[in-house]
Amino acid sequence: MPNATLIALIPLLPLAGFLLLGLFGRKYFKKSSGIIGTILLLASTVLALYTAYEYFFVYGKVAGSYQEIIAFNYTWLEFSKGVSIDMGILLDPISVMMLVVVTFVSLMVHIYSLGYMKGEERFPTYYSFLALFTFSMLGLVISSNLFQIYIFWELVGVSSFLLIGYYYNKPSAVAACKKAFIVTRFADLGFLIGILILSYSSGTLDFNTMIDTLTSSGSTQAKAAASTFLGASALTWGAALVFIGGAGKSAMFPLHIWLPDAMEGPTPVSALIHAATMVVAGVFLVARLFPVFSITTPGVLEIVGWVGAVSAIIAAIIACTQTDIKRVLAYSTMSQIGFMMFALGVSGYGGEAGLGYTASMFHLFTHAMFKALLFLGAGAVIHYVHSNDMRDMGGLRKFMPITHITFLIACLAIAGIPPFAGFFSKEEILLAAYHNNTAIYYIALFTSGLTAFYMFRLYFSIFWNKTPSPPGEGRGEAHHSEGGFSMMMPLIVLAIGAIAAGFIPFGHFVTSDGTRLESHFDLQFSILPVALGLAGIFLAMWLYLKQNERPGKLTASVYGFYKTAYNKFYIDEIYLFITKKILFNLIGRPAAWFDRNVVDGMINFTGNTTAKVSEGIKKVQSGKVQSYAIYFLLGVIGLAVLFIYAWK
Amino acid sequence: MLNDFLILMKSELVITLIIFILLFIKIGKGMKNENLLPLLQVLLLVNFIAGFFFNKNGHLFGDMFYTNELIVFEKNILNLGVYLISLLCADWLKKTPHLPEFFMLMLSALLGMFFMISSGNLLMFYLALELASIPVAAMANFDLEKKRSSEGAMKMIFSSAFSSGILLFGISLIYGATGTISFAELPGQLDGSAFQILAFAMLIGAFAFKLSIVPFHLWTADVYEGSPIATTSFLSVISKGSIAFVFIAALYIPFQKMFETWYLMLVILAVITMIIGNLFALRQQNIKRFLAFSSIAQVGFILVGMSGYPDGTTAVVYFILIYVFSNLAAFGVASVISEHSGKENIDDYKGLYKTNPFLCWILTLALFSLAGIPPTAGFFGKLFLISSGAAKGAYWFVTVAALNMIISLYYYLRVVRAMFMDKNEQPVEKIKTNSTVKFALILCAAAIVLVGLLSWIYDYIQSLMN
Amino acid sequence: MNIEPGLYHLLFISGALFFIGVYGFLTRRNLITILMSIELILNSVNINFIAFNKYLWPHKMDGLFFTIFIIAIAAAEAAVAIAIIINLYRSHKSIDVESAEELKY
Amino acid sequence: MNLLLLIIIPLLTAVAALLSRNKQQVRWISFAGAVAQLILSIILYCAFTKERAGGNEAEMLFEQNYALFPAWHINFHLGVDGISIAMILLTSFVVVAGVLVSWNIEKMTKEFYFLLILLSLGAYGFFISLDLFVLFFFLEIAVIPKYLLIGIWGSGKKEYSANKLALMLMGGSALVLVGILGLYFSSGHSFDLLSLSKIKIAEDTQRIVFPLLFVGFGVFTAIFPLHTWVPDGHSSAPTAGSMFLAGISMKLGGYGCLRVAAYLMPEAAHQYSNIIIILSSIAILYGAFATMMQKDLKYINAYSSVSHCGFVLLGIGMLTTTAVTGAVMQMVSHGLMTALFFAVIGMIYDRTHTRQVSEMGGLMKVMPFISTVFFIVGLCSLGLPGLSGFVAEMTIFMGSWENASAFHRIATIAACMSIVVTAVYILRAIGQVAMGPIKKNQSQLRDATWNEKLAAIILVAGIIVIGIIPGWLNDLVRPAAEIIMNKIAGK
Repeated sequence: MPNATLIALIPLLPLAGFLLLGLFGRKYFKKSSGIIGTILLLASTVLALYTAYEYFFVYGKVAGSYQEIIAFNYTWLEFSKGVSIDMGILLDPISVMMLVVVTFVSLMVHIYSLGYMKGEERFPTYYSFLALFTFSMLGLVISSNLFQIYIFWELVGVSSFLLIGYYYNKPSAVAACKKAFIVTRFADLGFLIGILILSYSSGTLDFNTMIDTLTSSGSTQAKAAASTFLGASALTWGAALVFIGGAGKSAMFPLHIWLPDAMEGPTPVSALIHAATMVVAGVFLVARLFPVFSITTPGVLEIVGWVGAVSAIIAAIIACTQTDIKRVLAYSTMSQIGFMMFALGVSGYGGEAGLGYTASMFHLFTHAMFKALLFLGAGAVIHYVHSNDMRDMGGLRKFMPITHITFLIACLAIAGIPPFAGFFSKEEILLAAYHNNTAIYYIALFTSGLTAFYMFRLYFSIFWNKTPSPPGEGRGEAHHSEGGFSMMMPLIVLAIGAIAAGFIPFGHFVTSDGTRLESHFDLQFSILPVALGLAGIFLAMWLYLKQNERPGKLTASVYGFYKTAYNKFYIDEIYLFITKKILFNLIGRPAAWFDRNVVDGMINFTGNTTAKVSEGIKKVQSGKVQSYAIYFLLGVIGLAVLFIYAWK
Repeated sequence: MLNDFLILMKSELVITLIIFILLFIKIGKGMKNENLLPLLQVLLLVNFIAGFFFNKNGHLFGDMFYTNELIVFEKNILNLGVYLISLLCADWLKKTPHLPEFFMLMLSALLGMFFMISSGNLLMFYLALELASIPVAAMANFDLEKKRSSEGAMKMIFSSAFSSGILLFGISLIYGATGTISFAELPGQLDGSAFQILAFAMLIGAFAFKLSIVPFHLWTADVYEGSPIATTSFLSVISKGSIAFVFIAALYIPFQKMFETWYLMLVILAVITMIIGNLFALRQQNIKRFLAFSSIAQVGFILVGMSGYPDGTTAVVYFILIYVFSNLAAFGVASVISEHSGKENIDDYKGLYKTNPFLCWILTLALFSLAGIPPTAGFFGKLFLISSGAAKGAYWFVTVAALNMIISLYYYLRVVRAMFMDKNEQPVEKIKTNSTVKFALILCAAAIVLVGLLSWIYDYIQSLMN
Repeated sequence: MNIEPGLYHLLFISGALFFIGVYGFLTRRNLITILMSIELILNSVNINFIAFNKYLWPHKMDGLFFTIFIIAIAAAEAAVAIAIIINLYRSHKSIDVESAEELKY
Repeated sequence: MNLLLLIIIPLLTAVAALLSRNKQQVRWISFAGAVAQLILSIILYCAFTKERAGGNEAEMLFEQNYALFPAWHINFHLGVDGISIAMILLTSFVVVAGVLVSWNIEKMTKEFYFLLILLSLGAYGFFISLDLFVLFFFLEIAVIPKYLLIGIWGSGKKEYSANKLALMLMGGSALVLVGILGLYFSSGHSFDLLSLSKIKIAEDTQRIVFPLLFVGFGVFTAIFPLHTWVPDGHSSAPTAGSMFLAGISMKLGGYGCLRVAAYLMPEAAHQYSNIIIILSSIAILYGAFATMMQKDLKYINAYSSVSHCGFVLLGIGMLTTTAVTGAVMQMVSHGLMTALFFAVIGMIYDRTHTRQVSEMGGLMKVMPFISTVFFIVGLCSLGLPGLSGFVAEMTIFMGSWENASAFHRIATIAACMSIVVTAVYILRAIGQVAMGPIKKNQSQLRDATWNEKLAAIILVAGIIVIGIIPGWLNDLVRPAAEIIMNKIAGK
């Protein structure tokens, strides 16, 4: 049986790191904070790997299928009988896998940052934020309770906010972190309402109970959940709204706009949060509630699938046009997550039908490796060139060989070239799509071609293209090395991951229903995608290997489309319009005006009228003793008349 | 008989005694104010204390004069008030050339009020009323060189003469209708016929005039503003209190038969009085005039309490007790300031806190008590008045009363604001208040705080009822 | 033939007297005249009392006594009033009621 | 545990403050008094939980009953249940912080602290009194000190704001007075809360009295549209003034609405609940949107208080145990949070001498402590898990959702929307004030002094404790809320 304390330590160690560095870092650990954070995280990584081993090979498997084990549960806040927010640890294949991924990538980033962030003024703060993020992310993946996941969901959001805004006096960074937080927050609104619906219709917040009650047809809750509202069952509404939350976090179209800007943060942060871990939280959430999603009618999975596919292709197209290397990577991330999403979308629950589920998780795993690698590599390049723009780069292969090789590996992996990791996961995804939804399959196919193209466009224009300009131009005098051991080691480790990860028989471990799933390749199926990938690569080579005017011609030929894509299909502008024009000018401003002038006006009006009246009646006090007598007489007569005639 | 006479009319006799002492001093070689005033203060204190002993219930002259615990208590309140005035207005009194006369007049007015409270008969009541009002008119004229003073006095005497004319006509009609003028026999004769209501309306008019109920109130502000501040405080506290005592007694005992009539009358008059009083008080500049209108509004609240037949009396007496302290404290501060700086406008009070924090706190306390803000006694007094009014379940009536408390709060706060918040280049300079005044002010302040919190006082008054 | 005057005759006279008095009070400008009209009001009251006493309640002498007292009080009132008027004349140099309208509003 | 201490200690403190000789003495005396009160209320909490654990199921504990005005059946009746304890704890926290924050008030220090303590005295008395008359007495005691605090030590158009606040609150309490009298005479002459709760008041009386009481108390807790004293009052008040105003006295209203209006008149509560819900939902959204447009930090927080107090009324209007529990939690949470917010604003203002958001920037660099606290309180305000705001709001949402009707659903969703708007305005403020490029004239400012740090830490501690382990507060409030709800549900 699992040892709860050990597992609990996995998130708690980073938390300890956060508190330690956050409270005392600036004073006591100005220099050493990096090491402290790294060591703590190393510990929890080891624990995570241990746990994974234990789960997958010792106690996890009962009767041929992996169990969902509640290792620990504590009632945090009880609302009513059965409905309570619990803090718990839920062990099942995906949570364990995520534990490994998060701790591992986070560790890599910690190590990498030792070099990358050296000499930063707020070094301790940086590490405390990293630790906070790691803690929240780990808490998220082991959540046993829908509300618990929401709690950590928000914490992840805020730590991402803090890290994006790390360079807090850069206006662009501030804008970016605000944007990221608000957009995801908007998505979380959906999530929250979804939670309310699901909890109400299932009468619980606990995952296992909820899934059981809702999926077991005939249970009263299931019936209640079936009660329709606006043509869809309450359950469908709940699932859909929850998915909105997931889409927001995972930067699915049309909630993706925050992701590219989020690149304002330090590059290692982008590698950790906006490539490997946080952005896949949405995928994780859908996977976590997969049984619920799979029984909703009309199928929310349809929506999931299409949102994923559309995001994948749009992101890929935009990526082809960007020149900021981090933005290119950002869009590729979005596109890859699109793959995972629609993989879930096309999947079914249980058995062979669950291939998509497995594939999605598999891709999540591999993607974490090579995308982290890509970002860290890009980080190294930026660190070297002091620029994000690929037009300032070129011919760097001579100067930074390790980066070059590892980057190439990553590109091959993401392009889906065998035998690199990306190939296997992407194959499975395509296979799943092929069996269930042909339209999505073709989109996916085309997208994977594009992926290969834009990745290699990136690769060539960084490492080949121009003949290297002599030292002193475009690159800092400071370093002619490509960064120390602390920066290179993670690259190498991740590169190994990017090669090896593919050979893990993932289906044996992670499936929708925990039973073993044999993954089988038929070559003639995988010919097509690989061929497309290669085509993409060669196209990129033809355009960008040497400096030439072909790209210019090409863009000119499809200028209109290029422009649109270059401007990210003007989605940002649309958002801007909605927020600025509608929210602020059409609602906020009138509300404020109304409050000051109408509501408050009424209050003041009463006051002023009183004053006016008192001014108006002052003439009564005329100072003439005789007129006083008249009023006296009138008073007497008035009373007499009133009571003799009126009230008789 | 003589024995009874001496015991039952004790308080009146003591006052008379003091008056005669003054008279002898006057026709004798006379005394300097500096010496006379302390003597007087002592005498009044003695009188006040004496009020608590040797009291007996009973009646004299065939029901014309009667007394009981409650009446004694009321008389004590009035004694206390006069004593406080003699302390608070010391500065002015010292300066006035005709101190003995002033006190003779004031005390004879007080005597009149005593008789009025004890009167068991319309004739007695009328005589007492005149005795209580004519001297006050003379008192109003005591700033002989001031034009305003004589104008105020003129307005006072003429309108009061007019009102007593109306009163007498009413009384004559009642006599015609019932054949009796004794309170004891009246209830048997009253039947609420139109003729009687006409007479009754005239009576109410006279009461309302003395109590300055709208629309019979118009003389009030002018007289208050015109007359010296001692007279003003006497008018606004003592004579109002006494007339209120008589009014409620008259309504509850002889005229209880006409309850339906006078309940409605009270409700109407109360509402008008509160509203008009407040509206006028809003825009006053002169502090005396301001307090005049505020006291009119207070009378409105007293009427609310009176309307709560048959339990209103306690609340009214209790309120007047508190009202004596609060209003006298306010007038006391006003008199100190106007004596030392000649300033009587609220705007002159700006920045007063810088120079005279003590006076400011006293005045603030007094005003809060008038406004009915806890923990001052005024809060309780006003609350019980309103509660008694609410006993008949007329929510709108009570709501109007409660809302009027807000308007009144507004103008009371105006003064507070002037003292504490507003800037001023030349505020009233530091004032050296003499000890007697200080003592009296502290006495009032203490009373304002304690009378409310010491709830047994209310129970004591309640116990006097029966 | 001689007509015995009845209660209503007297009441009519007193009523007339009363309203003449009130009218005088409200319209005259000279303070002395106003004072006189007050006396009229009081006298009308006196007539009332006497009449009621004689015709309605002949064996209750309250009315009679009341009248006597009223006459006395009226004298006192007049005395004070005139004193005040004199004072007013000193300060305002006039006994015109409209000369004393300084205190208002 | 003698509840009278809760009144006596502030009283003694106030008197001592008046008698003290110099400013330093005043400060320390008031600080000592406030701390004593804080300790006392914590002891009270422990004693209370011990009693409950000991199986004492009485509705009110530590009851004390002295006859005050027998003629009017007025008793000085004290007693506490979970809700009052929560409120008392809140008050004592805010008072300590308030005393600390106003440490460097030089103008009329003695009077300032005297009024501050007097105000707190009113609040304590209000929360422990079980007799409507006494309750009303304390309610009004808590009003006038505010007037003076704002009028004398305030800033901006202070006289206007002070007047407005005093008059509107007095108007509210006037309605309360009439309502209380209505209860008194319709219930056969009783002011006693407990005995009134046993009597069933005639429905048509309820129909008149409930609105009077609810609106009357509602004015205190900024019920729409009678909330306009809030922005002006807060913006003109001195720091501690706004802290007390928003942290304590706005809670008097919510407490009254629940304890007096809803508790004593269940039928009317049912009849009017929809109106309450509509008004509060309006307040929540409309307040939030109005906040978006504010440029002055204090106005921002004032309007957000309108929005947050909307949650309190919403919770009460929803009439489910969970929602009411949430409402009380929200009162506590918002009390701490908004007090902290005003404290921070005050600190910033003391240094930058402006409250205009646009005139600040990058303060994180020069005053990291203050900015960090500003971050924390901002995040609490937008309902970040781990901070008190989240707990309260989620409880309210869960409770509201228990009502299955479409109307309640829509109201709840509307309320939920505010979490986005809140995020917008909070982040705008934080982004502008704490982050961004620093303004030239602000590059030389010093960070918080010890007293400010202490004040902030105390409140932050409160926020975090509730945020991380809300269980204790829930267990404290829920039983009391259950009793009230059972009464309302007619069980």
